Amino acid sequence: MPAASLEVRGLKAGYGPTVVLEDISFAVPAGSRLAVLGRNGMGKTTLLSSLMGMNRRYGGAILLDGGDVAALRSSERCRRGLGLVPQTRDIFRSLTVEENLLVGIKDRSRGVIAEAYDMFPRLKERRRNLGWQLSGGEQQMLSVARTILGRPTVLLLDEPLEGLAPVICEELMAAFTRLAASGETTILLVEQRLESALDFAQSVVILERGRIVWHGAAHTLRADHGLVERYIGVGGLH
Amino acid sequence: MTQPAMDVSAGAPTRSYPLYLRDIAGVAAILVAGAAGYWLFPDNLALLTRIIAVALLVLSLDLITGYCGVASLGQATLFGAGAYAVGFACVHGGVTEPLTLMLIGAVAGATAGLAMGAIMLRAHGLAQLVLSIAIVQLGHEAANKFTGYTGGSDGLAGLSVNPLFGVFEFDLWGRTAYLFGLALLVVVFALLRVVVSSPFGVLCRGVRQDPVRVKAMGAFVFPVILKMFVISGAVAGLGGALAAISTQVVGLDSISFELSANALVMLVLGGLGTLYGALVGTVIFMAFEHVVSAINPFHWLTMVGALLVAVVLVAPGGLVNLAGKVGGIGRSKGSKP
Amino acid sequence: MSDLFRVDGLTKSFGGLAVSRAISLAMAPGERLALIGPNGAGKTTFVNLVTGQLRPNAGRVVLNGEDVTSLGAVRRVRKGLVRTFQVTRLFAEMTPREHVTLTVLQREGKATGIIGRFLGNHTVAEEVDDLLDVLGLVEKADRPVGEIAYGQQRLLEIAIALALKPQVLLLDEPAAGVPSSETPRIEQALARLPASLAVMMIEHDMDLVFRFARRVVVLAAGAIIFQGPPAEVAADARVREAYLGNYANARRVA
Amino acid sequence: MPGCGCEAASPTALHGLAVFMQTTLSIATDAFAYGMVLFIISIGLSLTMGLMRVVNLAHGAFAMIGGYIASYITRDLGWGYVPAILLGVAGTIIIAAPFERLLFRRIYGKPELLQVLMTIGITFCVIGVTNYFFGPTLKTIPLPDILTRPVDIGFRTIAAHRLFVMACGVGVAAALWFLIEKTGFGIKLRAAVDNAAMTDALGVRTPVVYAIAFAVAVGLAAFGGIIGAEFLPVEPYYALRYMVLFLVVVSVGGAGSILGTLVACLALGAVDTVGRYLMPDFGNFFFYAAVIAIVFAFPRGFFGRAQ
Amino acid sequence: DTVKVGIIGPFSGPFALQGKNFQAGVQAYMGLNGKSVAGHDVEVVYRDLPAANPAQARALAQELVVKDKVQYLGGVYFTPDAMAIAPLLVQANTPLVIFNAATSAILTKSPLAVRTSFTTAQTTTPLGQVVADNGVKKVISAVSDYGPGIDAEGAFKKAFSAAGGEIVDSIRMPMNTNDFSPIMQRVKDSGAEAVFAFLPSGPTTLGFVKSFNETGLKKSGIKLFAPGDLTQESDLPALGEAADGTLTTFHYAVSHDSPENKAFVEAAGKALGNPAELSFPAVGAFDGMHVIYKMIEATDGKQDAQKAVDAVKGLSWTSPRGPVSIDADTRHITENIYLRQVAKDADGKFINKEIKTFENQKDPGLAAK
Ligand SMILES: Nc1ncnc2c1ncn2[C@@H]1O[C@H](COP(=O)(O)OP(=O)(O)OP(=O)(O)O)[C@@H](O)[C@H]1O
Ligand SMILES: Nc1ncnc2c1ncn2[C@@H]1O[C@H](COP(=O)(O)OP(=O)(O)OP(=O)(O)O)[C@@H](O)[C@H]1O
Ligand SMILES: [Mg+2]
Ligand SMILES: [Mg+2]
Repeated sequence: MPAASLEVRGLKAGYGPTVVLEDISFAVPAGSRLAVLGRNGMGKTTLLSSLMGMNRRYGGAILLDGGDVAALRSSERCRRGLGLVPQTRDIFRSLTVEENLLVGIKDRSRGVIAEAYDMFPRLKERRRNLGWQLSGGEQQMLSVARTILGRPTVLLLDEPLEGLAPVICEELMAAFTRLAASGETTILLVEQRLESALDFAQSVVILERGRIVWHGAAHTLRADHGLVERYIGVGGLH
Repeated sequence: MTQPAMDVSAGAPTRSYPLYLRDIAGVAAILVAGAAGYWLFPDNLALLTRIIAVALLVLSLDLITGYCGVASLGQATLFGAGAYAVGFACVHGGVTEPLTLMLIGAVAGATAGLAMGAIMLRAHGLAQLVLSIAIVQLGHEAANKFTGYTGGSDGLAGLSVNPLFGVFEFDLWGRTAYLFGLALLVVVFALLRVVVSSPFGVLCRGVRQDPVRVKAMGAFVFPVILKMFVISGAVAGLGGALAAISTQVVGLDSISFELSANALVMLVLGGLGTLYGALVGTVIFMAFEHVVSAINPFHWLTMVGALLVAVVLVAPGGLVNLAGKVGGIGRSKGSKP
Repeated sequence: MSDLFRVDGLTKSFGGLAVSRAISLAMAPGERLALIGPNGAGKTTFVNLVTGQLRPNAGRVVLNGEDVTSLGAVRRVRKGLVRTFQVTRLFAEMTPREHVTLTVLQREGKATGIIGRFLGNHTVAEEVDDLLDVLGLVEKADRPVGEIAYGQQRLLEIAIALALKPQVLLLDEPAAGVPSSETPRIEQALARLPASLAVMMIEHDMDLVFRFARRVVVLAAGAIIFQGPPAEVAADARVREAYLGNYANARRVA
Repeated sequence: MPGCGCEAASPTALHGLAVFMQTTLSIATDAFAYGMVLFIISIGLSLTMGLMRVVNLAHGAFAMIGGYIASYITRDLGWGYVPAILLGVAGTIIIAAPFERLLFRRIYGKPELLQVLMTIGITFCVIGVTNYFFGPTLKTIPLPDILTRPVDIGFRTIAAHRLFVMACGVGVAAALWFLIEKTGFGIKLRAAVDNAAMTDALGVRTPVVYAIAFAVAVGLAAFGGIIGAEFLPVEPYYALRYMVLFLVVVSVGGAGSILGTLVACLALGAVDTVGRYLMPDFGNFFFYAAVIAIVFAFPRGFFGRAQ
Repeated sequence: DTVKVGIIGPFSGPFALQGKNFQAGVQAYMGLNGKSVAGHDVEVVYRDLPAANPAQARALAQELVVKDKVQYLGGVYFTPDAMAIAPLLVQANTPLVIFNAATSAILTKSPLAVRTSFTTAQTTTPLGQVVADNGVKKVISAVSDYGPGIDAEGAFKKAFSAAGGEIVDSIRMPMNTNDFSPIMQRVKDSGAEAVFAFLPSGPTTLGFVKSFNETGLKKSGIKLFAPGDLTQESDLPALGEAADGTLTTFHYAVSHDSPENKAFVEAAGKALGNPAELSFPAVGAFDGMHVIYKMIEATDGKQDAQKAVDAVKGLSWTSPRGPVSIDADTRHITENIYLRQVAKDADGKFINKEIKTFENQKDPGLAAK
């Protein structure tokens, strides 16, 4: 399946009575890469989980290849191509690694699991272990692999590099880049490491207090240190 | 830039300490409700006394379930310990002074609480719940077996209690018993408010949410909960003692699974983790049961069932906390390597 | 013996998997050490063994010359061996202020009193405010932790650890989930710690590691494959292969 | 009481030994049969509690509904035992379906105590309604002749229906194990229990998964209620009368573990049977003392799923 | 004017059947004898007490007396409940007519308590002679481990020993026994020729009797004797074949052949809706109402408990169960105890068929104490 485009219009969302996101609108063309940046607690996670339909939505539209999915529950959104790697990883703690991977597979052939093992050989070694026994990094790998096996056309990554060894980070970013380049997936990346994010993404959205305060091309942001300092804080770029 | 929406709630759910004003208001509310009960239902004082005795049991359960996250389906063990100790002291030991009997009940309950806590804290979750069931069943069985002391299934009858302070008799109309119970409840409630808002109380709440975190803070978990068990036992024991003194008979029902289960139902109904919930739950449940069973003695159970289901649907946080979150048994779903 | 803290031949396996293979390591007072290594190398397990969450199959843990291997987790904390968790473990219904206050009270031995006010003590309150301030948590001090962002929860983890006034502090990925703009807070907090204290940090953020550590230990497959000053780490071929990858080059470019 | 037969090998001693052996075997058989009955009635609850994480105190109520339907079919309609089982199970599932849609669905993933509250409420309602419509008397489910016959198993005879129950127990255990551990459905169910939101986000329609699992559990309850009716007779108060028994057995075994439940049922069945034989006066003491001992030795139940 | 009567009984819960029978007995009596007596209308107030719970019993009794202003209390299924109510009676100036609670000692707790049911000792004692008459020398006793069971065991032991028999073993079975095969194994091992059993009516009786058959005890010629609780009529449709031939002694059988009983069975059956649910508590209630009516008559509707109770001391009448009277000393009912056998009647329905009568039995339990 080819990558899908994503467009968000006037999204307003939050948790229970708390409104966190307001008036969020942006568009990501099919096959492109968008980074979502912002300081701690500004609503990045909330944005991704709202796109996935995992928390409360007060209004707005989410168009996947032009079709509004905002009213659907998350399983249906997943079936239409959205896939999320959550920040908290959300490994199934009582399932083995292999079973974790199986949950996300839509077509029934178990053979595809090999792909995940190719991407993360470490997982193959641990495939009979239960989720809760995994190290932090292994959980992260599993979470990424699990979502990718679902072959999403729009992939939402919430800090996927957190807790991973540098070697693996590199491999993973390379894998994401390949994935995007293959034209099968549009990627939204939330990442704290500005450099990695800017290397990866074509365009950037910056969130502050639940609103989009800046939207533009990655290279523009990289060039403008004032902007970085204002929205991301000092120490963002080295 | 306009004020972001999320700040609206920023200050909302803060807890402000000290809560003394709220506590005083709470005690006053109990007193007012108690007095109202006295004037409004002067003919139902025995029922109201029974509600108070059970309220003490439910309060005691709240201490370990609502605050420490240890669910128990055997809390009546502690209630029964108090009741039987009083019955035994009165019938076989010749103690007839009501305040002494209350003290005996509290000590017996606390001792039973210590033993029960020591056993139950071996396990977690469901296994723990089952331990509590096993304990109350063993207690029940023992009370049934030692007929010579407990009267077995016929009950331990013939408690003759002196008038309170030598003046007020525990009579048919039950005024003494009720007012005495009410005073007892108010005192216990006020003391418990102190306990649960002390550092110890907060620590217990911590244990409920994540014992591993508490340990990593350098605090032992076991003695903390055990201490709460002892306090809980004393409170339940007082409830049992009150029931024994006001009824003048101790039956096997006072140390039964049914009573334990009812207590848990009332607690969850009212809301866990606030002492108010325990009181509200008890009063509503027992009053409802009383009213519907009087209206239709044959098929009222259906109505009670419907009430429980309705509460879960409408007020999952318990009646005191209609909009709030549910405490749960509080076992953290976090990792336990 | 000048070591504040030492482990000898610490060994642990889960079933057939050897996660710690005879790890020996010593830390002097004032030491700033980073423990790095690939995912699943056994770093968290090492912390668990040291702080008593897990029992080793063999080996000893020595603090201040005293063998604490047989002590439980709580006693080790009381002796000053304190950790943070890689995945935050906090009380979702309590506020940051309550967390830190409880910790301070516990340290002072006042946490199990059934009479006395929880937030009534002025010296305690000052200390708590101070700690919350250092970690930038004042704004969220009175909201239930379940409602604050993950990054802030990470900071609270550290605040709790600091509130215990540790002698040896083990930080398991303290910066994971904390945005780079906030990591200076962690560094500041650590910088203010008394010099006598030994800190071990596990981290995958190499920038932070290199700024923080005076010594780096690299763990791979349960064994120490390298230890030395930060400058030499990037040069070691084994470390590069097992862990750093192109990071060293990238850094030079940046 | 049988002699223990431990003296010298005189003919009488030998005879004593033979009697002793026979008694022992006989008690062992009873213990096994009782254990299997417990198993077949409580395995459905193990599934609900361990896998769906719902403390379903209404389990007995569904077992009872199955029993009532089967009793109606056999006694009032005069149909056979097999249709009674099939229709009893199917009918119970149909009756339970609206409960699932309207009530149980609200408590999946909620705190256990909330589940306790609701399922007790449901139990009360079922009891009240049953009492109203069917009266408070016992209802039997007549067995077909083939199951009432005593069967000679060498050292004693045993009622054929006990053998039937044992066979059913083994069959159910195997089928359930396969369903949960080996099929995609099992994996999805376990995932949904672990983290429903994430499972949903991975494209699994969790409500459907839950509904099917619930139907299986309720079906098993009804099945157990019907074929176990010889031991636990069907009457309106059934659901509360045996609630503790079911809860204890499942928890001791480790909720969600089929093997654990089986072992727990056999162990507790054995303790119960032997206790009641040796010292019937203290039968319940034995049972609950054993429960405490087992929980002390296995704080998570025999084969509890890690939490 | 209206005289109110408060009836406390288990109208819901596991003993709902018994409570329902209370109500049926009361309604049958009022149906046959009118809703008023000597010009006073009688109004009955029911209060539910599902299981033994003295505190609740006391609260209900208090409420009935103080709030509902009843002049008479009746009903009470469980002993501890009666024990809790008894101390209130004098102060309340209210007689209590016990329809069931069967422990002898209750009546000693208050001079205002009267009982129209039976005691376990009363129904059990004649069985000792019956067993001996059946040529049985060695008996094993198996009773439910609670008050009435223990009473039954004691009474039987005494009576059977007096008749020259031997009790080889006595078993007390926990109340919640579900599988009786180990008990039956013990019976087998004991070498007894017969079993004396006491179980409260309900699901366990079914399990017991079935197990007795299944383990081959019945076939091997071991006999089963029991007080009539075991073969309560409402259980018979379920017990059916299994209990066929069992000999029991009891104060009442639904099949009792007398015009009074015919009228009673018909009226009570109608009140129940399902005549198959009729069993002994109904007759206790029926006669209890008779006593209360007599009390109302004697006091002319005024509240005077002592006078009311005095009026029925020595009262005798013909009950559906046969001739009965209230013992002036103990205030307990003196009645016939019948030996019955489970058998099919003309319609193929199982009944307790009376085969022998032990006349005018008092409560031996009290005499013992
Ligand atoms: N369950 C919740 N209930 C109420 N408010 C919440 C909840 N979760 C998060 N919030 C609030 O929503 C805001 C945004 O949080 P979010 O997790 O989306 O931030 P983030 O940008 O992902 O931060 P981080 O970089 O730390 O991951 C925060 O102010 C937080 O306090
Ligand atoms: N209880 C357990 N049972 C079995 N295996 C375990 C258990 N705990 C940890 N492991 C395994 O031990 C290995 C080391 O785990 P550990 O958590 O110590 O890694 P780590 O070095 O902290 O990795 P990361 O940097 O990814 O957090 C991992 O492969 C993990 O799967
Ligand atoms: Mg986030
Ligand atoms: Mg780790």
